[in-house]
Amino acid sequence: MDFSQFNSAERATLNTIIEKKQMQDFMKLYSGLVERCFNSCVNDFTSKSLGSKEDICVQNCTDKFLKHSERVGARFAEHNAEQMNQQAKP
Amino acid sequence: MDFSQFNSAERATLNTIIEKKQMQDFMKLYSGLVERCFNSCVNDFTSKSLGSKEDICVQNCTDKFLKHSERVGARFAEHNAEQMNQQAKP
Amino acid sequence: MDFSQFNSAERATLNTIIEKKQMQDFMKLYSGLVERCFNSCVNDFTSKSLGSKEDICVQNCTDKFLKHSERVGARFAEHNAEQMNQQAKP
Amino acid sequence: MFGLGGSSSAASSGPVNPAQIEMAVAELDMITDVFNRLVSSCHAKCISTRYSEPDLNKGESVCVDRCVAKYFDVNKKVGERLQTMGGVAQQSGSFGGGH
Amino acid sequence: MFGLGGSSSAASSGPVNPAQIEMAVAELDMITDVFNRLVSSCHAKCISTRYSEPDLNKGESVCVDRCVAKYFDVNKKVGERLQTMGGVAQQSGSFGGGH
Amino acid sequence: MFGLGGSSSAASSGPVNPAQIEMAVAELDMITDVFNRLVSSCHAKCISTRYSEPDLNKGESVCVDRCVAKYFDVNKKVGERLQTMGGVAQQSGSFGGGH
Repeated sequence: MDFSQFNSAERATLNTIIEKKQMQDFMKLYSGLVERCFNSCVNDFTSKSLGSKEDICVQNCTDKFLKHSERVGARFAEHNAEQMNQQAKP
Repeated sequence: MDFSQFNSAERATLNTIIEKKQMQDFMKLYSGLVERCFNSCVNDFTSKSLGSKEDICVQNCTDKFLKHSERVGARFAEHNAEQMNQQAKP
Repeated sequence: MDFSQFNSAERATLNTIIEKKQMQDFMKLYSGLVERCFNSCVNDFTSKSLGSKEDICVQNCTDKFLKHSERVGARFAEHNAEQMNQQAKP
Repeated sequence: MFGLGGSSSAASSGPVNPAQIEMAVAELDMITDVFNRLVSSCHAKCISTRYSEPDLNKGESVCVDRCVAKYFDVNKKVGERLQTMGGVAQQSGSFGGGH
Repeated sequence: MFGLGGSSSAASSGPVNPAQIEMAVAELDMITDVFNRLVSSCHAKCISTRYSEPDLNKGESVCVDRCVAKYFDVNKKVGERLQTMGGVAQQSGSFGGGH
Repeated sequence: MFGLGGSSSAASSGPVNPAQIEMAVAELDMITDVFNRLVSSCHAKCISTRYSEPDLNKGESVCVDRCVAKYFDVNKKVGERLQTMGGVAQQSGSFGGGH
């Protein structure tokens, strides 16, 4: 996203929108993680509470997903930057 | 959702929004059910019309999903209420 | 969609909305195709670049999906028209 | 079934009625949503994911046609079911006719 | 957990505060999203897709109740995890308390 | 590829141009959508769901890096394909260049 094309009023508007979107993204990440780790880790419905193995699985699943997502984010930024330079060349 | 925090004008606005959302939710439930029960029940494409076994399967799939969704709704409300009380304790 | 029920100002507004939606639909089709064909065709991560077999698979997957989507579109329009006539009968 | 536009004729000139526009846009979104689900369901049922050739072969084409027909059948069946059960139990919102 | 409405009492009359409305709508959307995911996860875990009868049998009903309970447990666990890790690494936006 | 912001320089003061804002928001939504699909595809390809440890091991990390690279390749390939076929048959809307 190249922000130089916007004037200061537009940048202020965009920042408010981006902040709201980051909140929504965080909530989607949260509910997505709950669904993903529940589906992967919880398979025993003979009791109402989380078993210790399930508990560890949910923690590892959450940590691993966040680290995975962070690493993809880094590579994503690098590739995008690479393409921006290729386009910028005359 | 605790509505006491809104004045009457806000409640009116919210009610209109909620009504529209319930309409949309109903349509999503409808198209979701069609997709879910089609995928589960229809596997024979040697003819253009629904076989009797497929027909029964679609009806049971629809009924079962609605009853399932209703039961989850009841447990969901109970659990939410439980958490609200835990927070309300000083 | 029966447009006779709208006056010219409404039709103009609707056309702008429809144009924006078609742009969004095209972007969703694009990112949906990338995800679908990547998941189906790319399974070897011993190298960073696309193998020739994977490359052909991605092209066939893209072409096939577009032709599939086109055929479903034709049948979809026919069925919808059929239902419209059935309703129009007094 | 999917595109139940009303057919009352409106004056060709006059102001924009936002409620009418909103209803039309909601209906468009629903038709698009149903179409996308239909495309993906029939792709899963009819198209082999070996992707050995770019075109639909005979078998796939016939399967797609029948798949769309049966999808419409299921759509009608589920619609009737929902109406007989007076809409979903916990849905209090009224849902007007077939529109 | 899912419906953390504030409980400050507001004057019953007065203008509409758009920010308040927006927050309430966002919370409603989140609750609906969580509910839909819960319904689909517990359907996959508890309901057999042979669909031989229209009602939930004993085993399915008991499974659904336990499934909802365990889903809430996982929701709490993941929430704690996210808070200890100060929110996701690349999320710079501040996320106010549990609301 | 994914974030093709224009680079015309605008006066730093002046009114808000809603069309510009809308375009920027649409582009942001698209980048977020692509990123989420990339995260989920590479998770499915590279991460074992036994979840025996909290960190990415060596093999998973190398796989993720290659997976992102190949995803960008496929994105380019599909983009070229769509352009040669003049956009999807039933899409009449024009789709401006790479922006």
